[in-house]
Amino acid sequence: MKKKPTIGIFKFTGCAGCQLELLHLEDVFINLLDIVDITYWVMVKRENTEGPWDISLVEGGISTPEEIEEIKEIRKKSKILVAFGDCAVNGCIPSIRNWIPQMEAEQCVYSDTSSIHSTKILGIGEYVKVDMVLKGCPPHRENIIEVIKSSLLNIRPRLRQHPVCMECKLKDNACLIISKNLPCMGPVTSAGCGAICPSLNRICEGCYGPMSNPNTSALADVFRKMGYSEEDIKRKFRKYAGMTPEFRKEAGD
Amino acid sequence: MSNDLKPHMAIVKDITIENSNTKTYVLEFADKQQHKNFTWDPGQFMMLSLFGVGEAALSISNIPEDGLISTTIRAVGNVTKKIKELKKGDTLGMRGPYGTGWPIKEAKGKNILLIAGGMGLAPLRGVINHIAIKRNNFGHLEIIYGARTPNDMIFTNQFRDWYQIEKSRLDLTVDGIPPGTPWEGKIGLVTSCFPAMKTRPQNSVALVCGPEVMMRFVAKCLETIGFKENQIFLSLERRMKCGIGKCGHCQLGPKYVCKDGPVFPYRDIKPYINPL
Amino acid sequence: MGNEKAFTIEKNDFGRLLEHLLKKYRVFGPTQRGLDATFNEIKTNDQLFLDYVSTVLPPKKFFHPPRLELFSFDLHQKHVKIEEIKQDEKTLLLGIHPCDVHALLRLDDFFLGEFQDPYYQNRRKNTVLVALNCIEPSDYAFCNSMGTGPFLEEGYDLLLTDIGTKYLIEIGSDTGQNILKGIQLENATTADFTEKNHRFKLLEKRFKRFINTSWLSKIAQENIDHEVWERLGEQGGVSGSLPCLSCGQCSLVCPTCYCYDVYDTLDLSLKKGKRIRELDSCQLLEYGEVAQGGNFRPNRKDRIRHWMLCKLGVAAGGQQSSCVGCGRCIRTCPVGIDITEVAKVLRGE
Amino acid sequence: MTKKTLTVNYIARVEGRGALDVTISPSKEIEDLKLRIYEPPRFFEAFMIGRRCDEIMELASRICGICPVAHQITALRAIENALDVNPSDQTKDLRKLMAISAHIQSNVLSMYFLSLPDLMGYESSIAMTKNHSEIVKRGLRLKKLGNDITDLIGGRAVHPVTAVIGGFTAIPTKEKLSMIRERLVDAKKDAHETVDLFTKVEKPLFERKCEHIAISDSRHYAINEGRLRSTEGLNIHETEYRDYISEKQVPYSTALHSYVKTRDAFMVGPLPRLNLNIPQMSLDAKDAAKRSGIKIPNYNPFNSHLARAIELVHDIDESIEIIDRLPLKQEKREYQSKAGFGAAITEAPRGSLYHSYILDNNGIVKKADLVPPTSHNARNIEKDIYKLVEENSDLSVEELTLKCEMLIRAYDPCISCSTH
Ligand SMILES: Cc1cc2nc3c(=O)[nH]c(=O)nc-3n(C[C@H](O)[C@H](O)[C@H](O)COP(=O)(O)OP(=O)(O)OC[C@H]3O[C@@H](n4cnc5c(N)ncnc54)[C@H](O)[C@@H]3O)c2cc1C
Ligand code: SF4
Ligand code: SF4
Ligand code: SF4
Repeated sequence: MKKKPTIGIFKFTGCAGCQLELLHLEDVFINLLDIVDITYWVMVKRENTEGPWDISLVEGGISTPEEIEEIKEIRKKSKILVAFGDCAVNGCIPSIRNWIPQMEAEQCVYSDTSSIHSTKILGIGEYVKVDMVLKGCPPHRENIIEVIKSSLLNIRPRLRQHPVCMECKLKDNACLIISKNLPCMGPVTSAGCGAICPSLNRICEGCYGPMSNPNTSALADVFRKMGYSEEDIKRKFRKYAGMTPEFRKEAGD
Repeated sequence: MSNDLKPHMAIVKDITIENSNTKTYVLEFADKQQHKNFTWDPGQFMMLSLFGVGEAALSISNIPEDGLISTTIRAVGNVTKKIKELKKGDTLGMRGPYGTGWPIKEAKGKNILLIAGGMGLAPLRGVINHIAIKRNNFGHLEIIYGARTPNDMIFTNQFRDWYQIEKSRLDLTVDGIPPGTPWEGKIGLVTSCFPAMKTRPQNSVALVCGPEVMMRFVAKCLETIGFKENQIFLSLERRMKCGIGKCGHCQLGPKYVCKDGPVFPYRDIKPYINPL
Repeated sequence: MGNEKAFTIEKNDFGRLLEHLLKKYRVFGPTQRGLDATFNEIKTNDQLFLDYVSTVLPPKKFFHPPRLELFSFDLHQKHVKIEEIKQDEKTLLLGIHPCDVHALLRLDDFFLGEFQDPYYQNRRKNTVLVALNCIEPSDYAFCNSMGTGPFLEEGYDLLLTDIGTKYLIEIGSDTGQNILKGIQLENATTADFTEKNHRFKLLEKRFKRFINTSWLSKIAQENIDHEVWERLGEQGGVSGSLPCLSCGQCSLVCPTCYCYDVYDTLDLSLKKGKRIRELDSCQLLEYGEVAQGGNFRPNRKDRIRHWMLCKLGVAAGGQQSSCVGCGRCIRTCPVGIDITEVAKVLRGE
Repeated sequence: MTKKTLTVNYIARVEGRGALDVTISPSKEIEDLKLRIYEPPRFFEAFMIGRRCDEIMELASRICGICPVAHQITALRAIENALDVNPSDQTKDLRKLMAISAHIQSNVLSMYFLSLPDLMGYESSIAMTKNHSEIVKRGLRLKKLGNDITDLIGGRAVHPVTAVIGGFTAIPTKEKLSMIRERLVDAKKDAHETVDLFTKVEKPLFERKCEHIAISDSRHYAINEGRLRSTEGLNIHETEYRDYISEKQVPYSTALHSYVKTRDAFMVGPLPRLNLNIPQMSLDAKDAAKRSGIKIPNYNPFNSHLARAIELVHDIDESIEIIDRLPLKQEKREYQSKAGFGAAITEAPRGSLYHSYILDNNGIVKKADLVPPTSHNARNIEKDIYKLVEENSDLSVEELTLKCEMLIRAYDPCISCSTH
């Protein structure tokens, strides 16, 4: 029998939600095992190999010196390295703390900070080359499958780079900005989620990070017109992807 | 009713390596009858499918007289890189031919100036082959071909035949030479071949294909030396999704590259390729 | 008018007509959703929302679906098995407004001209159109300027007009005639038609938006270097709008925008899959991408210009404007870009 | 005998990154024992400061991908308490249904995919698919049911989106809920089989009496609301939490250790819930408990699995009950920002979860205080291991290591939560 491609699944600083999303592939999980061999996944397996891996899915951001070394090791042993979810892509929600002096953050939680040595939290791309990017908090199952399939076929995955508004309209939703005067982040946020939030009457919060070439300043102006304060606007851009160059201007320094 | 979007199966009959990234594939419809009824004009293109990967527009690079269909493909993205992995006997999906070919009828009795850049020679090869077998129908033939480096040229093993075409001239140039590459031709952009060019505007047509910047440049130069807008023909490229004027991706002002082109008289598209 | 047979039905008796239609067709019509209306399947009379102003997505979603499976393929054998995915269900679209009927006529020209699109054609052939004249123009519409509304002259199988307590029902085709077989209806009177004409006159005065179409496409074509595009794309905006977000909404809600993307999907066996087409938008960066990182419309300005020009009749859609004046793009634009205002600027008004 | 050291550098089949180090002297004395949680902290309590109260549910969700629902509901309730918002019965019911669905998902994950391989002698559930595909499929089926309910109410299973201050942005349709109801009815069989499976599999004999804590309510099986009670007589309102429970930092762990102020470490989770709240369970669940022969109160942490299985039966029953009484009305949500303090305790799948917030006049968070179940349990796990190692010091290093790991997994610690 032909050897199946190997997959490694790794966790850095994050919430394990992306790994869970992978486990939530219940319907096809067993079919997935037919085509790949998961050889490293500590959350699910007790016996894990030391690699190398054809595909490595890395969840979580990098927030300690040890993690920097580890991600470099994994890079060396991986053919295709996937930044699996927003934390790995750009630090996600935990990156909000990058705007607080590290010491202040530590003292907020620990009385003795001498044993804590966290750094700013950044995406893995800050330290190693990333081959594919699975945006989202968490990435949609369909996108995870798409990335695994295209890695196996050695083609570029079809991942949406256009705004959430596209998927929102494909679902026949009335725009929340114009019909309810709500501060939706859809027009600057990458699609891929299936416009879950606006379809459920909730504004897009931006959990897939920036779309390709977003016009963030125009959207910030839309929010200003609605009466949102500069602080509110900063908070909106400084959430899932405040560290990205696209959102950085509106996220503030 | 027939479904133009549904590909037909075709078989790879032969493969020639052109350069490190480009191969020419000889294709035949699996359905022999279909193949028999199939014909095209040089300059037209096909939509080739690798199922599960996608579809791409590719010019036919030979003439119907050859019997089988040739297409010369550079591996640049999903579909084309996967096509590169195909072997003789493999199958792919194919539909077409689409678009307008080169204006061979109008060119009858005229001098022909072919200017190609890089892969742009692929859709023009059919024209050269056609002239070669119908030599008396045309006036002087001049081919100016430029590529980034000698290693990026295609059809190099046919240059010798082309040199031998009567009343013709072949001029080759490259932008640069990587160390250690043998090269005896010119160095410089295609326009650097213009001073030595023999073709005069009178009773001539210029057929141009290459990267869009190069074509824009060439067309301007040709105009300055007296070619009229309707004597210059360009073959354009867009990322087509349907090939039949529906998906919109190849819109160029009021034109569709796929059905009104890809070959256009310069006159028709001049305002739009600068760029719109 | 009046020479063909026409009927009326009391509004509170409309359920009877609907039941009659439901016997033969799956019926789709406007339903209320939040503040807006959308076309959905109708099973009972109370789901119908005939007094709607406009819908989010136009009826093109039934003919040129936002996401459509073209065919499936099976790669187990070298000779790939391809199977077309067909949809032959008989359906009836109830309550479609004049502008949207006109949009379908434009799409007909496009999809049924050279290279007929079998998917569109099939759906069009199997769908009966029961149109409904508008009772009130939307704040955003300018169909009157475009000659596509508020009342309809052509393109319908049946046409309803609200004339107070009743609907006037006019027949526009043999299909329309046949549909009404077997249901008892009042014959329309001259007074009913007088009422219709009266209402039309009142309506015409209530439009808030206008566009001067004379020579518009020519003017637009001559203004491809106008500074308005820079303002729309990057800085400033036009008549109180902000610059475009490239959100793509305007083209998805436009009843005549047809551009699509095509891609393949495979299941996890990597042996079976489908080819999908999905509505695309020229407002997106990805739309103009070609091999090797090239892009024909890298700037927002290029893209919004392309879209506007297409709507104003300069792009490949044809020399005639492909806009039917439904106003959806204006209503949905988060930054308030208004094609009628852009037209004014181009005219130098 | 020589010195024994047990080392697990990266504990498998638990969420997050933790290690275990135990050193046993030749005289069988435990010289050192550390559950070393080295997962880097994310400092939620720091960066929540300065955020709007209506964002907190969304941020809190990201503390944990396994129990986002618990964090969302706890955060929402704490904020609502601060703002004096009292959501409708329908909202409370929908929230409970959502919380239960997350319990189903998480408990099934813990039982079938994280712990069962130990009990059946496999390295993972993936390895089990070959010989026990029926069991694995049953696990997947049950887990999917939980997920699908969360998905239906919340929009997606991981980090759902619809729950907001005062209610939901959208509620599910009757049709969809009745489809779920049918599946719930069918799933009862799977649930009972789960109880039987975890009755049958051999669990280590072990017992350590310690304080068991859970929220409790005399009217129903408490998940989202109740008083915090314990087997040692604790009985407090959620606002009093900090008067009784405190946390300590230990130098080798990024997770803080909780303890009852005047007493000691304690346990939270399914077993304490069973011990304290079995009277409020459904009849069927009580029957299942009886059938399994589990003795209540029970102080064998390895029985947590069985407790989860019994809870599963109850969860399904209560879900059906809730679906049957949901009016599915569209409701208005309104609230005013104001300054205040709000606290809430809920039962996350792994046990009691505490959130509290102080808001300023504009509804901006001034202080956040979060204590997840795994912080509550951290010290207790160590104490259990201590006793387990003491009692089994004759075993080989491998066997003893596995036993310790099994014990840790019985708690199903959620390390990311604990180091939030
Ligand atoms: C009429 C016509 C005739 C043609 N004739 C020929 C011919 O004879 N020979 C020939 O070789 N070519 C020809 N072409 C060009 C050919 O169609 C394209 O090279 C082909 O479509 C590329 O398809 P692909 O699937 O391989 O690439 P794709 O995978 O579709 O890549 C296309 C584009 O996608 C985008 N892309 C690429 N990589 C990434 C990435 N990592 N992330 C995001 N986006 C990315 C880029 O814009 C890329 O260039 C012709 C084109 C036309 C229109
Ligand atoms: S609701 Fe949000 S995502 Fe949807 S169209 Fe409006 S701005 Fe875009
Ligand atoms: S361009 Fe705007 S107004 Fe015109 S048809 Fe399209 S959506 Fe309607
Ligand atoms: S709807 Fe408005 S903002 Fe969005 S792409 Fe269209 S013009 Fe631009």
